[in-house]
Amino acid sequence: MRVIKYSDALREAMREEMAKDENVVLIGEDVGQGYRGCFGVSTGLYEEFGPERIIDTPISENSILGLGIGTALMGMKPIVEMMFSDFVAVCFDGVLNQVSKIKFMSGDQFNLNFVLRLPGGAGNGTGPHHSQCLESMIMGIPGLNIAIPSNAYDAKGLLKTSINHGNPVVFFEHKKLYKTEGEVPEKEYTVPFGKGIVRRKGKDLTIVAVSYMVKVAEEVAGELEQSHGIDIEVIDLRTLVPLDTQIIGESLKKTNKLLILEEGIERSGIAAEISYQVNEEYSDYLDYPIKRIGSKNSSIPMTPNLEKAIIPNKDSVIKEIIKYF
Amino acid sequence: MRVIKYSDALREAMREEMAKDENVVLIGEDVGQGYRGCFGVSTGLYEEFGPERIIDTPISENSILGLGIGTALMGMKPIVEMMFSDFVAVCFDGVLNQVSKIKFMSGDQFNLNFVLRLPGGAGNGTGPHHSQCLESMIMGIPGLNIAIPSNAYDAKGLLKTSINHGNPVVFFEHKKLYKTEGEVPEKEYTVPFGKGIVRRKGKDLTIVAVSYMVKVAEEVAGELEQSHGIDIEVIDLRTLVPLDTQIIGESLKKTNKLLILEEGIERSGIAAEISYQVNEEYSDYLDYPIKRIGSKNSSIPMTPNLEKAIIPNKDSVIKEIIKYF
Amino acid sequence: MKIPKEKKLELFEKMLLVRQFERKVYEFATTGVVNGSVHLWIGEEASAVGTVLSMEKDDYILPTHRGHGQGLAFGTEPGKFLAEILGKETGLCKGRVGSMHFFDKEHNNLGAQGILGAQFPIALGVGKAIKNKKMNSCVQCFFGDGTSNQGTFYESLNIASLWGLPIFYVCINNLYGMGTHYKNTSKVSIGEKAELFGIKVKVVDGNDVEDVYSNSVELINYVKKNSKPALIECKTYRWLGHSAFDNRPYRTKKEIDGWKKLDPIKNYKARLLEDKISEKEIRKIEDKVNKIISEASEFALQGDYPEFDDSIVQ
Amino acid sequence: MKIPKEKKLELFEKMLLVRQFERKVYEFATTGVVNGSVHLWIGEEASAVGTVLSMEKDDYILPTHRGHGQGLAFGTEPGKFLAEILGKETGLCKGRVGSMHFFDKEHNNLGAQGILGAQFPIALGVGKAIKNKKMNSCVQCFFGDGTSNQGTFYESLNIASLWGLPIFYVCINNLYGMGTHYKNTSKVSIGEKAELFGIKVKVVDGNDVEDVYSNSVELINYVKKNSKPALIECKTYRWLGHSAFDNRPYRTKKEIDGWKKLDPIKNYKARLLEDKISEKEIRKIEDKVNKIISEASEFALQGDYPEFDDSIVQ
Ligand SMILES: Cc1ncc(C[n+]2csc(CCOP(=O)(O)OP(=O)(O)O)c2C)c(N)n1
Ligand SMILES: Cc1ncc(C[n+]2csc(CCOP(=O)(O)OP(=O)(O)O)c2C)c(N)n1
Ligand SMILES: [Mg+2]
Ligand SMILES: [Mg+2]
Repeated sequence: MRVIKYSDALREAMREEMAKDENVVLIGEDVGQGYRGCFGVSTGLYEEFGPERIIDTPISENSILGLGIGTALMGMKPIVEMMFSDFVAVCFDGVLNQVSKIKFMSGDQFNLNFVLRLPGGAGNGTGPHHSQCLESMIMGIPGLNIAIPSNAYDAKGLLKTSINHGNPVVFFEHKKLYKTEGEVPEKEYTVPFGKGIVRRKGKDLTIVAVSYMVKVAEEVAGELEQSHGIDIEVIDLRTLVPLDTQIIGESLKKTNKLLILEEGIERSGIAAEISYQVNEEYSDYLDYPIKRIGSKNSSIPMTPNLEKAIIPNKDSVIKEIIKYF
Repeated sequence: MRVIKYSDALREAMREEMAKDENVVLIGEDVGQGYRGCFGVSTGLYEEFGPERIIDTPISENSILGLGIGTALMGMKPIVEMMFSDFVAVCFDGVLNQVSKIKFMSGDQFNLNFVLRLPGGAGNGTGPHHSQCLESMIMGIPGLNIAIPSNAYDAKGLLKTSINHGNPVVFFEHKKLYKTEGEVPEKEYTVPFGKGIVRRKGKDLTIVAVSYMVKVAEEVAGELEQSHGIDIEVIDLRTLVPLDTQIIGESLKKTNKLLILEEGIERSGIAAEISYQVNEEYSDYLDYPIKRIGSKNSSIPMTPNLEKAIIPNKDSVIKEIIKYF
Repeated sequence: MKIPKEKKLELFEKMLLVRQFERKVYEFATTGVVNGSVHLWIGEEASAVGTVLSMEKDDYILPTHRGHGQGLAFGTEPGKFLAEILGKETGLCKGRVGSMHFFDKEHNNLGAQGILGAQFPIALGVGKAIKNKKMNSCVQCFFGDGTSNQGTFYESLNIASLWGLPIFYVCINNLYGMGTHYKNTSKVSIGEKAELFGIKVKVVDGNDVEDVYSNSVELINYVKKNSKPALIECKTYRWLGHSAFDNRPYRTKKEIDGWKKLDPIKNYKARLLEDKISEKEIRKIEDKVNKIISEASEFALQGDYPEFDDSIVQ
Repeated sequence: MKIPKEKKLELFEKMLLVRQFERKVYEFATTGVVNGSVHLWIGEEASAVGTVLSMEKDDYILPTHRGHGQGLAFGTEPGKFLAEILGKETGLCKGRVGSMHFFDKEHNNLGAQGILGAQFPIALGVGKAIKNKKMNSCVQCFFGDGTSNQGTFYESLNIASLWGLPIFYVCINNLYGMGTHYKNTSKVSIGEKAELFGIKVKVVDGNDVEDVYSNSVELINYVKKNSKPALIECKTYRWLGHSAFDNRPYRTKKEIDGWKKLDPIKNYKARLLEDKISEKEIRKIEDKVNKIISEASEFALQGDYPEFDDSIVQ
């Protein structure tokens, strides 16, 4: 099958949906002319769809988000891009108090198609204001769905689903994934929400992860099989809301041990929530308390070895697994 | 002992610290002249300390928070008030990316005294934009401490500790608590961070709660003792960061059963995090999986019986306890 | 601008409707029938009615926390509206949200706002959609004097002006935001703020419904014809407290009484009578409005409170 | 304003320091010695140096994401600074945060900013503290042209003007915010935005260090004397990309070359020579700066990366 980059897959999803429906628009800073997308995701779309559809804005995040909400209220299908996910803090009211609540507040009169694309993640020395993984903050907001692809295939398929979802979707991308390549069919497909996927079969331990941490989990699994003969099952959740706990439960029936890996801050991170839900439904299958590994409770440093010390990586995860299980 | 209101206790804390140190200032909308505090917390302080210390601002939440950060950087001890906790979304960058990270970013050159007072909570039909409990969103931000008093004594003692903490504190108040009364000594005292307290001794079940939910837990305990002879221990955490897991562990040694009660949204709420930490440290003492009860994953309705259906109350908690344990 | 008689009567009727509706809400609020707080239009009716009646049906509105006036003037059914304020399932939004957050899709009402300033970015999106779809519409974006100090206001003005968006900004300047006088919040008038961005501005007597109306018509024509934003500042005054329960001492009795003399409804009634409109015609309108309100009130009171069902859990 | 010879030499030296420092950073960035992105001052040195040298030691600065120039000009040690950019424990902030987030308490630097517009609210607090403490200081709040479109800018101007806060807003207008020309982001100039609030504004040739300096001195005197904000807009241009790695095609070679002719350092050197300052004196400065940079570079390279210790976990 054809192999393309994660960033290209995202662009294809946008392009295909834009070609189908002129209500689909992309809104953000430097998404069109000029810089052509900070990470090159939207390169070429301006030339194809013009300034009315690929909307370059001033540096005004509140207005960017509001442009999304207002066009969505008018029946359009906006894709809103924050240049870095960290900047969503600047327009957080739009997320927490507006777009998430409109369906509820309007008594279901309005069902919005609305996608907020948030490039997150650390690992390239981008430091405290350009590295955060804010999934758990969004996960606690009723009314928002969360897609978080770990590879090119899901990136395209989930984004297409998101654009036509009918309810707001926060779409987390990862800067370290943009250049990773994966198989992506030429023909139309979508990826459904709420369906995790087993990336690697195993029987000794289940690792649940999303986004870049799926890669880390796979590396860990490969190495621990070699070095210690531990056979790890890796589950990629793909969406956090809705959350596929069933796939975790099924896996636990075999492995009876669960590690949740996340790049976000551990305290009140996504692992805490996943862990609660799994404990509630599947505690009978657990031989040990669920273990989480996430970023230590710190701002994200720019300097390489602190960055590495704070954020989980293959080696630190292996160390913990050996210690813990 | 003297009995005063929760709101009066907060005012006393501010007044005493302001009298001691002219670096202490209060910043917010209508905190001084005119409205004199939306919930009357700051009534009279303007007359006592004048406009330079009780700082009425325009409706500009970003500037309000920034006034706090800037004065703190200059060695002052600002108390910043959002009129309703929900409005913190408007200036969330200041919380997520600025004040929480300054100690880290500056390489410990700056240690800020900074208190952000957030009146939260539902129950009076204030609806989706004036009712939220956003504790868990703050709990996931490294660098912030969280105080969340359930009564007048703690309100005063914790606020005094917060003002001089040396690191930023987000201070959650509850609108339904302002008029509740409690014993507050006349003489100087403070309440330390990281120390929960047993509000009611019991041996059958531990309920952990904060803020208004402590009252609900106490009512539940009283009623279940009468009706079912269940003897419930109620723990009030008082601060969420730092979190006193030890007091929970001690209690579990007796009760072996834990219910965490929160007013915030269940999904990714504070119970998820507390639950993870307790499972990690004290799973051996747990006979059942930890149970949480929080607000259902919905915006907060204004209409009374939906509000009641969404937010935990004595009756709904009792029903769950009987079903579950 | 010459206003035809029919329109004059409509202006009068709608003002009266707002007044009586708000009186009813006040009654409900002060007798515990309403859960939550309400922000009323009494004294400011001309500003709601004059601006909203200048619009066509296919225009849009974004009301504020003080939003009953705009909604009623734009056609929202008083019964459903009152039912919403009472939190009844027969309400506009199934009774979920009450006074401060009502939406009415049928009447192009894109949602009242509990967060001051959040309407400004949303208005940009509405304007942009209108422009992209090449509709001959505009959106009225309401806000109070105090709210003009939010950063989002300027951002919105900047972008609306830059892109030529059909947004009609409507400032209801009632001098105060809660207990704070506008002069203690800014040295610059609201009109000046908009003019900076090359936006056409009119400042009108917000208690004179014809002044508000005719200037609004002119500005809306300008907005639609040129695809450019405009702003109207209506100078008026709320007679009651900020919400129904505010008895704070930030305004003098003298000030309040002075403004009450400028009663937009009483004065307009006198003018209509001078204008050779008969007592009888007026009385007919008054009766009609009273009937609407009493029917609305009955409808609202009769409705049930919504039952909880899982569909709101997301 | 007559600038004494010593000050002229200082202006020249600091500009050269910034230039050479940035060249070194560029070298480190393009050879993989720096982790993360860096935003450089090359071409814009006069704007940093002219504004910052107008301050006293007990004034304060709030630099931006493009912040090396301000820091250096205000006295931050080049060695510690470079070490920070390289992420070394010998750096200003223990190497934690690098180029975009440096603080230097000793030199009243209250923190560079990764979030565009976040400096404006913070500046209010600094100004308010100066005022409350009755200090004879001010704070320079830096920002770029693109950042002037954040709502926080206007909020800050409004409050600074309303309360009379000693804030000196410094706009480095290099025409672009990343790939977007200012004219595509606003119809209003930055100076006009501030003037709306009654703030005193000067627009200067940001490549002419004496123009920047003398106007800054005048404005700072005004700020301190009157306890009022002021704003300077320095018109300049960055020679390199937005960050060290930007080779996007949003600017023409012609445009870039045109601006390179306006090299603030080369031109100032020529002017100094005309001004009867000897080649030898200039060379002495050049040597001094080169020495500073090579020592700084050595210091930075020699430092160790910080070891992780639990104290940063909060
Ligand atoms: C972001 C935000 N800040 C503060 C409030 C609290 N609040 C509600 S109405 C109000 C005053 C608004 O004044 P103005 O804009 O003049 O409108 P008015 O009430 O006078 O109609 C305030 C401060 C809010 N709802 N949202
Ligand atoms: C809130 C926020 N939005 C966007 C960015 C990404 N960003 C960094 S620098 C920049 C351009 C800034 O332009 P300007 O203010 O003119 O400063 P310059 O880089 O030209 O010095 C952008 C968009 C950011 N860091 N923060
Ligand atoms: Mg007002
Ligand atoms: Mg620029």
